[in-house]
Amino acid sequence: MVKVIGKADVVIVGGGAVGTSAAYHLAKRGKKVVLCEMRNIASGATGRCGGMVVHCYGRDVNIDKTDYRLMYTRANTEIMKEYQKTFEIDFEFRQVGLLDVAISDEEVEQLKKLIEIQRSLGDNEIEYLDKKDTLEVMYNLNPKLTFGSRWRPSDGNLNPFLLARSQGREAQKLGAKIMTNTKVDNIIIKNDKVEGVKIKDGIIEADWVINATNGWASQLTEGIEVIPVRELAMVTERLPNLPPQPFEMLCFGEFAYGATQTASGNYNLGGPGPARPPKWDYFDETIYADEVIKVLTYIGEIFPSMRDVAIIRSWVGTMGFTPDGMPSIGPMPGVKGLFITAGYADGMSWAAVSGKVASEYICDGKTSLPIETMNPGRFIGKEKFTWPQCYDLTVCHDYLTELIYKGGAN
Amino acid sequence: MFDKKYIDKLRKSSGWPSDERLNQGPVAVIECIEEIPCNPCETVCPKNSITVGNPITNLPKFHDICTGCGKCLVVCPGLAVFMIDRTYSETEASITIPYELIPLPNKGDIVIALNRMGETVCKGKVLKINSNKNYNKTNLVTISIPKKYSDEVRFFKLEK
Amino acid sequence: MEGGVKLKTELAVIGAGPAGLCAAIEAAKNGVDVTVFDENKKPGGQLFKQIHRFFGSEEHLAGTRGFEIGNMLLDDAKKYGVKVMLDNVVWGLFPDLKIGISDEEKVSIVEAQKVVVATGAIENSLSFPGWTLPNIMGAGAAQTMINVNMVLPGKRVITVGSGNVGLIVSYQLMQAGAEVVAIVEALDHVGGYMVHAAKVARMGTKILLNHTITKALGDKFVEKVEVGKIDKDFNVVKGSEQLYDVDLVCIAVGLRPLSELCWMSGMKFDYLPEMGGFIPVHDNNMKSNVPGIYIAGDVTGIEEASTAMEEGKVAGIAISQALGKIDNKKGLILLNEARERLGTLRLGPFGDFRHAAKEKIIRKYYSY
Amino acid sequence: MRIDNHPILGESKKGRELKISVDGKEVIAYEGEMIATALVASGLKVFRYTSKYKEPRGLFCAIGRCTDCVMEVNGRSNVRTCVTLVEDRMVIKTQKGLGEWKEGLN
Repeated sequence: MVKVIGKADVVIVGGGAVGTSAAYHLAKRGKKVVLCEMRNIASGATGRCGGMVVHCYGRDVNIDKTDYRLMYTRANTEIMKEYQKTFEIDFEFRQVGLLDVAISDEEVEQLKKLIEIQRSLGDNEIEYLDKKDTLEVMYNLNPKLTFGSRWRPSDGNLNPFLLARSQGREAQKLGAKIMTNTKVDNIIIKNDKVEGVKIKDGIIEADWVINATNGWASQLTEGIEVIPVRELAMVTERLPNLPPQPFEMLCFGEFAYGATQTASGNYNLGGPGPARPPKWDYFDETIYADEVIKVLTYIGEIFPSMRDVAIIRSWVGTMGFTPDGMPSIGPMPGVKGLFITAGYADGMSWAAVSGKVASEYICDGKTSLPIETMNPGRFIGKEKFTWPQCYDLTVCHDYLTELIYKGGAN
Repeated sequence: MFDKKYIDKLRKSSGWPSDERLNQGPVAVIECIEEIPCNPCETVCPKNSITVGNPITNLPKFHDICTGCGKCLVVCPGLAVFMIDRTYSETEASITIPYELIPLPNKGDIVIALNRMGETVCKGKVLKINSNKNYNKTNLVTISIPKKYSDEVRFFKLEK
Repeated sequence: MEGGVKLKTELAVIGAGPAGLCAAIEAAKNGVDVTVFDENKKPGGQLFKQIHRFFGSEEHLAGTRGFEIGNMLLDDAKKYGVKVMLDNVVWGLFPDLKIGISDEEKVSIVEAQKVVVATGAIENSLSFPGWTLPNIMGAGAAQTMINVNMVLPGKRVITVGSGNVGLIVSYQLMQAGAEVVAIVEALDHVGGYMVHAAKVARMGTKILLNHTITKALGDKFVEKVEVGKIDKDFNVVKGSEQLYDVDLVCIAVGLRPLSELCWMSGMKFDYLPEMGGFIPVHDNNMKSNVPGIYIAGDVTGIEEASTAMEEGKVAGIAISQALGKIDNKKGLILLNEARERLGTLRLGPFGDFRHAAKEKIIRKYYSY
Repeated sequence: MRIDNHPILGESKKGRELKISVDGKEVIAYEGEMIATALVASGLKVFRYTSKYKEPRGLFCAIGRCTDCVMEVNGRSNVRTCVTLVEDRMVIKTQKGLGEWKEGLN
């Protein structure tokens, strides 16, 4: 019989920004919390992302997505501002604005229409910048690739390592126990009720288990359809006073290349590696040579002045995609005591608020913000999709390649 | 560190010539008492007066058939071999030191003779400087010192 | 360019130091098409700052000065047609044996059938109050400045650490015209060979055992250093502190492997503090656990240039065999000779622990 | 301070004499040597100041790994002077924090 080695009110699986946020908020509410992380704090998506804080991600045009997303991301920013007043570790959160750049006239029209819709849906902060103004904000963009942009001043970036570590530190101060290098083999469920988690040394009993493992979430909980999506990221040497706005270049409506300068001066660049359908839907953190060269080439095109900048590290990050692009936050239908908080493609804009919502649900049985739209079971029974529909990445490469190499831009 | 006790240990070590040979004329004195994998002194000696054998971490064994040619002084990576001639004169001995500094002294210079701790022992006179090309920049400088210091003096410095 | 494969070669060697050059030469002797990549302007790695004579036996070129051995290797490399690509930074080693390199302008990929990683090591630093002041530098750095660049960073020196690097660099600083006031050693015995300690002691350098630097002082660069006696628990004995006027401090407290490419290619490691920390494991042909990738020299355990050369030869011979350039019988003879030479360098009180550590590395290799 | 004559290495073979400017001061350098070599020869020890605490830093590893010797060279910051060859009329500045990056801001 496997021995029980611990008892907690809540066991959180996953030590990223989302997991440590839940640990902090639950510990603040007096719950006995144990967090299990199979590697180190922030070694999954959190430690591999660009640290961008975006309020309205991508190009959502429908009502339930735009104002719903804004409700959460604005709350997230407020919570992080509260953090900054009391947290011991500064996680370098800076609201320096975000550019979403259009790289063709056709895309400018699409972007203008999008801005109009989004403003009508309550996103009153965004505005359209023409080519001149865009280059004013970020002067090392390639003028030949810049046609206009959507500008949102309240977006920004932060240091994802420090966010996870500072939330974890504050949780520990309130009594939470953080166990790194502790892999959760499975969540123990007996007749539809959570009993705890199985780790190498035994069982940790708990009334509640939170699955905060993003890219790995579907491996622990069936049916939530969170897909790990590979993303190549790299960081440059520390550069002086370049425009610090995080930047995102959306190619033809698809997510493509992002860059942001961290508080310490390194430029964090990234983009999806060349679309390799078979590799998209399983967990692969290896870097491939041609992938690095391709992303380097594109970034060299988008930022000509970056061409002689030294890249000091590159790695593969993982985003969690869901078929409708919204994260899954909420209780798992049909199982008592299992809470899901995964499927983040822009986790830094959700981590703080997701922890608060999780703690509200577990302590009060209801949440201050509506969570129905993000019901983790919303894909059960739907036909199995093979490709993240809202992000068709193959288009992005062919488009940019064709633009760059067939004379679109030198 | 290189005190009296250390000198006694050297005297008893296999690299040290017998007193009898020491009193016959110039002879190589090996001060190497650690098992280091190294045997160029054995390889270079024309008279097989130094044997290390197998394995090459054996301490060098000195056989009194040394003719004082000085080849081992030059090749030793540790510069741990000196040439001592207790018969140089009635009152003096001579010591040849592997010397890899510039400026080189001049023949006839008076120098300050130092012991293994770099402490002044006595005055010395430069007798000979051998900067043979195939010594590959390890010069052999011979100085004369009072006979009683021949086991102590191992270096010198130029008078300012 | 589309994943610009710039160059195809049978054997790619990363690092043109003693290990890399020997691997390249050994393989080229057997007809392997070899290309060596090195990020520096000159090949030779640590050899060209080592102006002292090497230990070992005749077959290890004992008694010859390091930089002379460097020149011999470069001549052999040319003689056997080894291509040495200088100013080529290897920024990536991928599991599929693709190598990312960048020269002055371009970034490109090399495809190789076999790879040798011989990237060497970097010096450890030591923290004490004021340790970041300018002119507190690695002993190897000072050695590079005096013996390769022929400039003297300081005239009055204190060296921290009495291993062979600390002792030899102190001697060479005095050859370059500086005065090494003292060598500070935390342990109760000299770490390196006593013959090296003897060289500097008789020149007047004090060797202070059971001592350490308690702090370095100076406004813009190091001007004074306070040295204190320490007890067996490394606590400073109150009142034992002494001030020294110095303008250069050399830190010689060991090195650690430059193993970024090993991590990146997916090699397995073992933790061996006596060999410099995290060490990529290999078998007795110097093959790592990643198929086709071999490792040699300080990257797989801090030793000396002579062992690095022999490990390089083992790798070069094993690769010639694996590529079918020599039959197994001849390969085995050559391998055993090279392993024999390697073994003799790891004997005695200074070698036994390294021999044992290497055994552990090979056992760990087979445990994966 | 240059080592013109060395007991083992003999005379130092110098390339063509070049002139570089270091914080506005003219410094002699020789073709084929690294920037750091010319600077150490001229007695310079402080290569940069750190961004946060403005502390002075200088050469540490001399093999291009630790980046403590980075300076602004011809308007480009973060240049590792210990592994970068000298060129005639190079303009070198002690780097303050991350330095400025003139030509990068096209």
